[in-house]
Amino acid sequence: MTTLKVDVHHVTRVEGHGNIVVDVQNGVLKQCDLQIVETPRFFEAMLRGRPYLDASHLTSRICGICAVGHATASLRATEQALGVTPSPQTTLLRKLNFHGEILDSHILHIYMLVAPDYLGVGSVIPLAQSAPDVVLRALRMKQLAGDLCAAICGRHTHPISMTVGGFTHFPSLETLRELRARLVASRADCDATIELLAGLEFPRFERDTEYVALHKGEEYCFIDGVIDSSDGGRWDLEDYRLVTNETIVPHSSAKHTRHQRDSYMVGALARFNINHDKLHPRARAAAEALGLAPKVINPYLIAAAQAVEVVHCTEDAIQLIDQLLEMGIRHEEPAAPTRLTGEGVGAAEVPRGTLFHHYQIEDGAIVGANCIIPTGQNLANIELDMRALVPTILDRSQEDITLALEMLVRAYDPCISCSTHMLNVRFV
Amino acid sequence: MKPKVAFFEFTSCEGCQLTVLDTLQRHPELLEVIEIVQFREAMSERGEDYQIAFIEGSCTRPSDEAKIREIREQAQIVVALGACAHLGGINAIRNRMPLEQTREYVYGDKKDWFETYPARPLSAVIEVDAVIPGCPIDRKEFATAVTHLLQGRKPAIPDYPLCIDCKLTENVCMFLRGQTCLGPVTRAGCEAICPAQGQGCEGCRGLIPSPNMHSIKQALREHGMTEDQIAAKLSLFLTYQTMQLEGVTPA
Amino acid sequence: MTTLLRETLDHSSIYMPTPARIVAVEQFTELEKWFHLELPSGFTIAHQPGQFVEVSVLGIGEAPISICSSPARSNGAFELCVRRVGKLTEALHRLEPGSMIGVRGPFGHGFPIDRFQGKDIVFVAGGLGLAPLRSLITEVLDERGKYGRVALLYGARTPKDFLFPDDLKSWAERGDIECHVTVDRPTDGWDGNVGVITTLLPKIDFPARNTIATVVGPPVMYKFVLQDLLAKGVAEGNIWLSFERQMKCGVGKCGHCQMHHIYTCQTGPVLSYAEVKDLEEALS
Amino acid sequence: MRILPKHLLQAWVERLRVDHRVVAPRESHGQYIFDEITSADELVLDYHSSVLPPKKYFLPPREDLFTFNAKTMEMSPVIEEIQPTVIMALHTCDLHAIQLLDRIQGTGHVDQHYQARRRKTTLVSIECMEPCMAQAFCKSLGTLSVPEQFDVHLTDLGDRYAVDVGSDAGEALIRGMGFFWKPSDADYDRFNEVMAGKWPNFDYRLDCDVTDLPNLLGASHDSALWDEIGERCLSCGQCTKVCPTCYCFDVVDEIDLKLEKGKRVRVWDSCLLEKFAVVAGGHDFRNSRANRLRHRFMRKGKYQLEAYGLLGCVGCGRCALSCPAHITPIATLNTLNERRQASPGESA
Ligand SMILES: Cc1cc2nc3c(=O)[nH]c(=O)nc-3n(C[C@H](O)[C@H](O)[C@H](O)COP(=O)(O)OP(=O)(O)OC[C@H]3O[C@@H](n4cnc5c(N)ncnc54)[C@H](O)[C@@H]3O)c2cc1C
Ligand code: SF4
Ligand code: SF4
Ligand code: SF4
Repeated sequence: MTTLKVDVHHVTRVEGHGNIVVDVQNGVLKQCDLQIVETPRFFEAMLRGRPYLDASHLTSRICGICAVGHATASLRATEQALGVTPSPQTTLLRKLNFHGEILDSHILHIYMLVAPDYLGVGSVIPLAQSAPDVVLRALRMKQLAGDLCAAICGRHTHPISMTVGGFTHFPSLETLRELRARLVASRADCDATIELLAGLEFPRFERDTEYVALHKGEEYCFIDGVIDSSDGGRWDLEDYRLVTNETIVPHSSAKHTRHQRDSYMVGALARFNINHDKLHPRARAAAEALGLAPKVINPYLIAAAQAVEVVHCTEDAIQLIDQLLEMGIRHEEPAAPTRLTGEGVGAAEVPRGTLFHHYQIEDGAIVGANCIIPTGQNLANIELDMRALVPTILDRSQEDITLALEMLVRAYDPCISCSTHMLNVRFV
Repeated sequence: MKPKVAFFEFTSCEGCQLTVLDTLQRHPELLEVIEIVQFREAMSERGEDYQIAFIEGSCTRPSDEAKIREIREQAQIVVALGACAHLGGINAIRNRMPLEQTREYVYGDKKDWFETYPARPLSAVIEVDAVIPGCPIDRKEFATAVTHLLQGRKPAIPDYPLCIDCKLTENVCMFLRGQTCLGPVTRAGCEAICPAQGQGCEGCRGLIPSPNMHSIKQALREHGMTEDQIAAKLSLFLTYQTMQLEGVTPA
Repeated sequence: MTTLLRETLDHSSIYMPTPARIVAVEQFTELEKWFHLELPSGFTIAHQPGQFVEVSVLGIGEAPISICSSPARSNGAFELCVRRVGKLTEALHRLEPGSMIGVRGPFGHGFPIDRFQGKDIVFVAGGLGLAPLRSLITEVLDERGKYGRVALLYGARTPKDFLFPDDLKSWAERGDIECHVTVDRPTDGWDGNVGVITTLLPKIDFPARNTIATVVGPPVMYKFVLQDLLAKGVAEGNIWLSFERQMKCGVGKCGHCQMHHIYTCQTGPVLSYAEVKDLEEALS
Repeated sequence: MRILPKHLLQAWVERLRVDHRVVAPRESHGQYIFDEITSADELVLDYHSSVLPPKKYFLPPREDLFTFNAKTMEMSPVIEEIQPTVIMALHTCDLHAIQLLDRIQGTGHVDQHYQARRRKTTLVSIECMEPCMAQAFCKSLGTLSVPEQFDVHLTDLGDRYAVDVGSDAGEALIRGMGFFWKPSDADYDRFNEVMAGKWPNFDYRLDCDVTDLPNLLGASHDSALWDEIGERCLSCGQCTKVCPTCYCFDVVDEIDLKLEKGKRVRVWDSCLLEKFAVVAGGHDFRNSRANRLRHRFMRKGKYQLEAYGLLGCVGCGRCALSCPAHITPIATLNTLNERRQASPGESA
């Protein structure tokens, strides 16, 4: 009977600090945890008493990778609380900006964090020598994504000109035209990305779970909408707690969530499973090329779903720019609050899944805040995946098992420093 | 011989390390001139033999001090990367609030489950040789800092106020736009990206060596800010520094 | 032979240096090194004692450094004595013979040596101040007959800090120049003078009205030396001082060296006390 | 003098754009910025002062001086060959400032970088009819009309401009263009009427005569006022950046990561900044905000006059507008004057 101990102290190529601890004694799985050992950050305490205009600037610092996502969800929460209706131009610019972040984060994840595993190297650095064209492509795509964000909000980490009700700076039409041309040109890079992923051999591991994502009419939703579940049912954003049901587990400084089953998944694969029919036709074709059809239940394929979103966001960004070019850019003042006291929830599909910000504001100062982060929602699901995976691979070497587990954790693209920003922490 | 370089992070959002990765977009030759032996966010390889350590993040718990000292022992040069490491960053906002109250507010009856203490910059724990300021750091400044290290000197950063950068880029001053800005007391070097984007400087690069605090407060007051708003503005990134200037220790 | 300055002008940028080769380096003290430099063939430095060049290490920066060799002996080669204090001087100290640096100049006005003929001369040097003065001293000693009595008063921090030790020895041996040295802090085995440089002044006894005094040293030194020289009766117009100011261009454009309406790099660095005594900030 | 009917202004500028880069003030957040125009209808002649003065076209905020290869010691100067340029709508104060800059950059060692741009640039100035902003004090400093050197100067006569030409370069913008008429007697009458009418619109704001400024400043070296305003000054340096006559610079080297190719760059500096006058060993000749401010005022009202024969201030008021601590030349000089009168002979 197998006895096995896995102890990966700080999983690499993920954002933040987490450990994998597995203990199998005589074929019995005693322990199989993803421990989150990030330091607590107290964001909600730090927000307390600050002017509402600070919230998006402060919370974008929860995470360097999904800073635009945090800022967007934060602004939406504030706007709901203070009765602000942003202009159509603001909505378009925010969507475009958001695509920049999705592209940036997905490229980073696919090429720099995941691909090395499949190409048998420890990081993108040796890859730069063995496959320079792949790395240069990744850098080129990332640069475009970053430039897109920079044109709209100043920089990707941490956005500057996004504010409650609108923007404090606007891209010129000329900049938009340049970006459009570069996006069109990057279709070739998108195709190459799909080709790269089509050539990878993803581990065959399937576990059906509940998939949760935002849903909004006919669009492949990234901002606002309602909460949708693959197990059925829709919830308004204000009722997010009915979905997230946070619980405390002793081995993690991040809370776990559960909805209709023991766990659920958010992120690119969940979005794909729920909103597949709203993808841009080119993205749908890409999914087909990758052999993806809803519902996909292999978590290792999150990277593939991300690649599909790369195609979608590139195409949608081109369309959004066309709309903006047609409307012309107005240098408008941000829409003003209609009240200074209120409560609101904002939500967005950031690269790793659904993000909720919930604020209470009194006389322009924040008095209460809650943020629920995608990685926090995925943690329980990752652990259940791990627990399902380990028994099926006990015949392999310890190294292989460790790698399979690390790859599984990495597949979720966990953003650990986000997930612990304020939750109950215990150190094992 | 390429210098061996390692990256570490403590309490932070990892945005500065991400910016380091982004630097590669314009400077792929970076990989030719330094050898990165450790960078957990981006690589699995791990070498303990390094001469230059870039450390991101604040120290927010006593148990991190040992690791930070260990890095200091090994590295010939330690560079604080970004506002958290340089200033305590936003992590220090809570330093003005009673620690127990903060813990309780966030963790309720589980407040003793974890370890924490007032956030501090690296320089409060070890001697730091150089700083790359900013939240996040500026890519160009990072590349320049590496150039200086390769030249065998400590990275030089501006010690004059942001207004200089701001006027070199010909921004219309936020004060003249009816808004407020910490530019006159904040270290330059970011090309005044926030004023250029229509937002007053928030002070993420830290105070200049001799800031005129009473005069900046007066300017903020004249532009309609209440004392609370002024305190909020000066505490986003500058809590640790202003508390030091005032000689106040965290509660 | 072409002078460097002429050539600098022909470069079509007054800010672009001419390459020069380090042919020899000698370590004087822990902080100071002596550099022998050679210009490309056909060039001469053609300077006056007291003038300086802007020295570049490309990629690091530039700094003004006095030429410490005498004009007559310089020709296409010249010498600098450099204290390691910051980025440029540190980089310079790392360079080996054979390395190339950039030079521009010579700039400014040096000592008006023509006016010194027939006079008694007192050289007062504090620390690194001996570097520019050495150019003048060598020049004067080479034409020793043209001058009256000549004396050197030189102060260093400790006996280990004396610059140009070989010169000091040969000057002391010559007998036609009085040499007095002092240190701020003695070390074991030092049996010479101890104390600030002004303690050396009483040791010389020249008729004040025929005396030229040339003073170069750190800013703090000037006030006290001046007091004593004036008290002795040396004429204001006969006291020559070299001024150190931050300089970024050497050609009167960058504004850093301005004291009152004077651009030190152009009108100076050597100015008489008579010229500067009413300029606020000159001696503060 | 010639006459340009207003409706032909755009046609003239469009014609100039054929073989010139045309620069003019452009609105930005309630202020103005000199920028290239891409069509004559963007032209604004009626503006209050600009954020940065037109000096940026001759002495850019950042400028490459030469490029080099540190390994091979190859160097080549960067002398920017700019397109022939016309700067439109300069106020006369800015014209006076350029005259001072010309003198400084052309004295002694000639700055070829400045010259190369300056030579290719023709200035079209405009007569101010009203103070452009409350902070301006051009009348007190004698800069309310064109200096000796100018190229083309426009005076608004209502439906037409009176056009004066002061140089060959200016003449080249006018001759053979066909937009300009010969003035009639009525034009001359109107011109005289306009010119006489404008003066009362401006106040003398300086309490002493401009020629007395060097004396006033000379007598005020030890005034307590410097410490008083030094307490308020933030040392932010904005006043020097926006000043049309400030030109101090710093020089820095930039080099690539391979430590091979690089360039030497000059960047505007400021005498208000700490470290501006620090020398080796750490001695700082101006070690407080108070004495750095004093130096700035001395330069403006005394030193530059003594060195170059022209005052270092042209009364544009930009520094007064930008100063977050409201330190203004007029208030400073008038206070010094008051204190001098209150205690003549003594240090104020
Ligand atoms: C006319 C003239 C002649 C000279 N002749 C000689 C000579 O013969 N030999 C010689 O060794 N030197 C000479 N010097 C001095 C020399 O120019 C300076 O030491 C040199 O500029 C230092 O350059 P650096 O790049 O090495 O130092 P930097 O890095 O510029 O720093 C030099 C020193 O200046 C101070 N300093 C500069 N900037 C700052 C700052 N931002 N903050 C705090 N302190 C600062 C510090 O004390 C520092 O140690 C002369 C200077 C002048 C003006
Ligand atoms: S916007 Fe801020 S940084 Fe810029 S000049 Fe004004 S105060 Fe200074
Ligand atoms: S000192 Fe002030 S008023 Fe005078 S020219 Fe300069 S900016 Fe204008
Ligand atoms: S603008 Fe005002 S505060 Fe800033 S340096 Fe000038 S005088 Fe001082």
